[in-house]
Amino acid sequence: MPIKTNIEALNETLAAEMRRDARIIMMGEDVGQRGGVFRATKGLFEEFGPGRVIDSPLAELSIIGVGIGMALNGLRPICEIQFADFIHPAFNQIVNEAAKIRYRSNSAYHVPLVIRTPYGGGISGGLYHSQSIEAIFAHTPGLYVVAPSTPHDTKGLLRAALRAEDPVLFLEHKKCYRLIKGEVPAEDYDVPIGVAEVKRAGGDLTIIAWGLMLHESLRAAEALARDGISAEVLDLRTLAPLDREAILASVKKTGKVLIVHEDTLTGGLGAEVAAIIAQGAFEYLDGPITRLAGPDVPAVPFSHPLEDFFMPNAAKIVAAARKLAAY
Amino acid sequence: MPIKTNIEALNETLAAEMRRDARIIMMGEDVGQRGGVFRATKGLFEEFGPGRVIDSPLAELSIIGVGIGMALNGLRPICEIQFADFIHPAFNQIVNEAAKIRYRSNSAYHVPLVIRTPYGGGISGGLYHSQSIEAIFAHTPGLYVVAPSTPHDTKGLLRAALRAEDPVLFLEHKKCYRLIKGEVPAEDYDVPIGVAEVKRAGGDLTIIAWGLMLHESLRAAEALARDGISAEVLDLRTLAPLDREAILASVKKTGKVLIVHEDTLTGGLGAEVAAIIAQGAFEYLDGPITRLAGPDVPAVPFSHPLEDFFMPNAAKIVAAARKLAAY
Amino acid sequence: MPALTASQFVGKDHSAALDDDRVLAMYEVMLLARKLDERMWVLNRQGKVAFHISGLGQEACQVGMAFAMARGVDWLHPYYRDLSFVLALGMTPRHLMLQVFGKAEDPSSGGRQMPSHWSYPPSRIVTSSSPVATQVPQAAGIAFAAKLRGLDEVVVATLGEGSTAQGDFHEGLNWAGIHKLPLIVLVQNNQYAISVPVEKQMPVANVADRGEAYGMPGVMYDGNEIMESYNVAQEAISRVRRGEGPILLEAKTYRPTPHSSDDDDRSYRSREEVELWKKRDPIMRSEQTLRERGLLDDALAERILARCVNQVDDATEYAQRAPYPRPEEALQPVFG
Amino acid sequence: MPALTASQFVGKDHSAALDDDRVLAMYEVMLLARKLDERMWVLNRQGKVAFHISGLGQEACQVGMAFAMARGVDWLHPYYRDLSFVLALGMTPRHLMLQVFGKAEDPSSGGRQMPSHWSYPPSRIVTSSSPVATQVPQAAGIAFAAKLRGLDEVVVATLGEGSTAQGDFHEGLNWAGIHKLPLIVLVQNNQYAISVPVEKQMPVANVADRGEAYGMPGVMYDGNEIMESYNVAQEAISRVRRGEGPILLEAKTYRPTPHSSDDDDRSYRSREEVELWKKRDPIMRSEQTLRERGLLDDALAERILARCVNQVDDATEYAQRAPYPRPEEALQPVFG
Ligand SMILES: Cc1ncc(C[n+]2csc(CCOP(=O)(O)OP(=O)(O)O)c2C)c(N)n1
Ligand SMILES: Cc1ncc(C[n+]2csc(CCOP(=O)(O)OP(=O)(O)O)c2C)c(N)n1
Ligand SMILES: [Mg+2]
Ligand SMILES: [Mg+2]
Repeated sequence: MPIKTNIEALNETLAAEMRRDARIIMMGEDVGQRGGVFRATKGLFEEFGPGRVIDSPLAELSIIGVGIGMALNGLRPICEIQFADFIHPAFNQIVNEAAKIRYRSNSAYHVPLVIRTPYGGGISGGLYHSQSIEAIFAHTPGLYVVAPSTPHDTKGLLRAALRAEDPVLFLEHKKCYRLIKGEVPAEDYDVPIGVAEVKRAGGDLTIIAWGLMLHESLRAAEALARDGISAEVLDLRTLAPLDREAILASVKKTGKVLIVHEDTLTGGLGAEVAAIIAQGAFEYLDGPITRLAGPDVPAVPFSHPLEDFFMPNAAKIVAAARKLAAY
Repeated sequence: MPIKTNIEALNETLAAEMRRDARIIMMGEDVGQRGGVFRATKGLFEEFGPGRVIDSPLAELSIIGVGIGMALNGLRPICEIQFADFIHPAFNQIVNEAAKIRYRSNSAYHVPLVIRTPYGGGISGGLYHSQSIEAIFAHTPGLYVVAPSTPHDTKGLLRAALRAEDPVLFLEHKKCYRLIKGEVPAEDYDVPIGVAEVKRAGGDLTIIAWGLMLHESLRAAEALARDGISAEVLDLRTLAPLDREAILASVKKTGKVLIVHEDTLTGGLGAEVAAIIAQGAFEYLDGPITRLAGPDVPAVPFSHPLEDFFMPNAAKIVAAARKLAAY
Repeated sequence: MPALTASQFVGKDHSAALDDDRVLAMYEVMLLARKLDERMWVLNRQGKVAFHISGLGQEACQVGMAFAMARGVDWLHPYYRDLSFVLALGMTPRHLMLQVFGKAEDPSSGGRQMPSHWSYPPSRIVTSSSPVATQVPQAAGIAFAAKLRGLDEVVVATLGEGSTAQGDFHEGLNWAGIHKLPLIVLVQNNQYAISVPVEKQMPVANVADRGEAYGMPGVMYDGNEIMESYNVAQEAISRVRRGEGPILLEAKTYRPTPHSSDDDDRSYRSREEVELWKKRDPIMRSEQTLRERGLLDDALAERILARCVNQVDDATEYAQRAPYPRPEEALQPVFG
Repeated sequence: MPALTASQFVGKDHSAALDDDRVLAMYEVMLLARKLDERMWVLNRQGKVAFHISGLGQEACQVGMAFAMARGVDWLHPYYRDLSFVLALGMTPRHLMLQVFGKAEDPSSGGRQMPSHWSYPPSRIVTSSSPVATQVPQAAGIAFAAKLRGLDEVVVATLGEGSTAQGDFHEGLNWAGIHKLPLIVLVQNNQYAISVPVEKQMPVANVADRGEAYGMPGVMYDGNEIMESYNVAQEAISRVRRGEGPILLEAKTYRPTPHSSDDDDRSYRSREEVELWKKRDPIMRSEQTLRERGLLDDALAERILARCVNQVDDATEYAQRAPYPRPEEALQPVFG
């Protein structure tokens, strides 16, 4: 099977899907001639032209608002928000509009819209080019939130997102774009929205993660294995709706759980995962539900020592897991 | 002591504080001549004039943006967002700007700004006049979030908010405005930000709530007492930062906890409370951490049967508490 | 290019081409809206419905536009005062009353939305929300899709003048201008945003003065005059349909009622002002014109009124009797 | 009232009143900025600093404005290309280099922010963020506070032309117009928003065409010409200081470098275009003027250059050696 990076899988799937379905429109800042600031849309403008690949004005609110309108009138827009940190001006259009249109119209209207955006830290991006935004949007019923971590899942989840009949926030960890490589089957396949995956099986404790932290967790699991600690690593992949069954099944098996995310701790998505476990697997727990996350500061700082301090990583995961395993 | 409603306590404290500190400016839609659509700012325009009570254009983004600027230049603005549901256009100015200015400038600048807004359901307000917004803002380090439920706490927390050196989101449950009455000391006092309060002591289980649900929980506790179940009711009052000590102390005492909020379940603030307990009071738990919340639908529907179905209330709390007590 | 007046913009009298039936139909739908609106106020005052927000007084600019549109082809992304507009496009008094009472059969939302939040696909009326001005970029997107798909569709978005202060207005018009989209943005300037008068909302005399900033004509006209409203609408629709790009319209009008059933307008405007505007009532003026033209006499006026009142009675009764949604309906639809 | 040209707006030659030292100081700070900017590019290409975003080519409009402001009294709410602007207002090359290297002593943020995100209270330079245009309503608020408090302060906010598409721009200007605030919004139109050319950003020829929509003058001028920039700035500051209300300025300029160190501009514009604009380089033109006026000869030019290079060397060395923040510094400050 061919080996690709996350961004190659993304770019190729975008092109393939646009070939398949003429209703798919790609729009956003610099997605056209420039092919995107991360080159995720490279070649699309040349292949599909300015009627399908649209360089938007610098205005996120209306990138989403216009996208909603397009979706209401028969198209399937993909809106790129250049950095997740800049999605906030569009918050109202996403949360009050896109996510509520089906419900408020009793399904007379609905919004098949995919919002793609690079997120996450570890790339010297400072406060406004490092944010993790999943928690606020995973708290928005009516919106799907997915966050593939591997090239395989990128392809499969993007295909699923483009077949969904409701808005999908498609989160791409920007540090993983080129860092992560993996096999991508040439044939068509979907990774269904709402289904987590055990990326490494284990028996002593469960580590739950997604995005860059999935890969740090896998590295940590390697190290733990050398110590004789067998960690299961569960990749959530879809962040809304959460795969409760997969979460509970793994924790019921291991009895201990470490939830890892780079978003700040308080009110992060890890809280919901913890709450699900605390209610649904109470009798199976052999230790406190543990979270490892970014500290409660306004955002990821720029300077290396500060950023490193902020970011969870394999070493910190190993330390937390050891402590939990010893409980 | 005089008995007042929540909105009387609010209105009188606003006036008293504006008399005390000439830097306080009240601004927002219809806050001037009209005295606010809920009459929370009644009489302020007459007393303080158009230089201190400012009818804004209909534009939330800039109500906050302009407020930030005022705060940077020596004033202490109170920005009213007419309904919490309409705060979303200002999300970027609140989350990326107000909450991050101290951190990003290493304290060279800071933003003493109070954002007041009526929130919550149960008043036939439908999707856009019923929202609970605390979870998304309690996930914003750099922002205080308070939600007083009684006239006493309204006065004390508003005074504390107006003395804080950083932005405060001041949440007022609109159904409680006139429904809730209570004693308000005439003398000056602050209710410190960050401190929860046991509003009713009990031994069998802890109910954690705020806003309208605090009052429903107190009613439920009455009913439970008649069944011989002694419920402790903890009023969080401040939603960011959470009073971890108070939460853990109560749960360690009772061993069982029911968290109640009207915001939708998944990713609601109850998740964080549950996670804190699951990690910090693991060994004290005698039953699953239980949450009772609004269902995961896009918003509160309008029609009575639908709204009633959505809203948690005393009867639903009693049912959940009975089940938990019997565990 | 400052704001254009109606006569500068229109050039010819489109209304002359309307046959008498259409002219009378315009009158009748305005009157129907008025009677329905008044009934809703009464029901609210009787405590039978929770809330009412009125389109009373703004009928002419709405009906004028509706009659210039191709029903089922052109789109309306409405706002909460468009009661006459949605009736003129094909919603029925029953439809509207069902929402007012929050009944299961409400076609707009199945009882989920507050009154005056319409949605009706057969008439291409797009589901509306409460946060103001969000419809402007959405309407631009609908128009953009029509253009990209090569469809002959015009999109009309309406909003109040106060709502033009929102970033959504700016951004939506900017897209429309850049891509020359088939979009008409109709601002109904009733001179207040709840209690806030125009001069505290914007530093320009007319909303239409802002058209130029988006490379489009800005046209202001008497929104309480049905024929002027129709002429401007017809001209705008024709131009937009010809592909000449978007247009910003400003109908000067007034809201004689309080903002909503929760408002008390005595605190922010004088009774004299309100009385003055009642003399410019669009339905009164329309009736007068029809009588002058010999299209309407007392007998016909009475028959029309009776038809309207009948429909209002029927709708009220029907909606009152209709079943509420089952409580568990609250749980859906979330995803399709 | 369409956009005004510099000569329509200014009326008189304010620069004639500048003494020679000030004129030379303007030149020197532009050159210093240029040398510093070039060094930052080099450091980035050498892999020594993570990121650079340049103000290169936009020096004149920035320095012209800075010299018209009352330092420490008037406010600047800057954007990331204002390297010359913040230098001219009193930040030092060391200050800027410290941020580029993310060092603890960085006065803007203590190493928390990316390069070109300045903050410096002694010069009333307000902390800047990355989301574009948020500074516009904030600057209106600073100006509003000044007005309410009766302080004689003018506020300048800068941004790129692409950023005027944001709702923040519209809303901020609307407030400024309504309340006649002492605000100047200086749009540096360098003709691209990253790769997106002006005609895909807005449907009007000039940003300044939009002033009218906010009841304020919109003025466009050659932002690569230091004296024209100063004249327009001086006129604008004087008017605003006199209480005549806000002004929208559009400096026509160009960015000869890629958008940032992460960009490659070859994909979206021709080398010919870039070369053409290099002939209009503001520093080259300024030097020429000074030589024509007899204020500058080879010897002085060399001395000035040496001073600039010295400062750049010193700042680079100082910042490179300066300590990083301690890791735990990441935890604060959250609340005061
Ligand atoms: C974003 C948002 N903020 C506030 C409100 C509350 N609100 C409802 S209508 C209204 C005034 C609207 O004024 P205008 O746009 O002039 O329309 P009109 O009601 O006068 O027709 C306000 C402030 C809202 N619906 N949406
Ligand atoms: C809200 C927001 N969206 C996107 C970006 C990413 N971005 C940074 S600069 C830029 C282009 C800015 O263009 P312009 O306003 O013309 O300023 P210039 O860089 O040309 O000086 C973009 C899209 C951002 N910083 N903020
Ligand atoms: Mg109005
Ligand atoms: Mg630019």
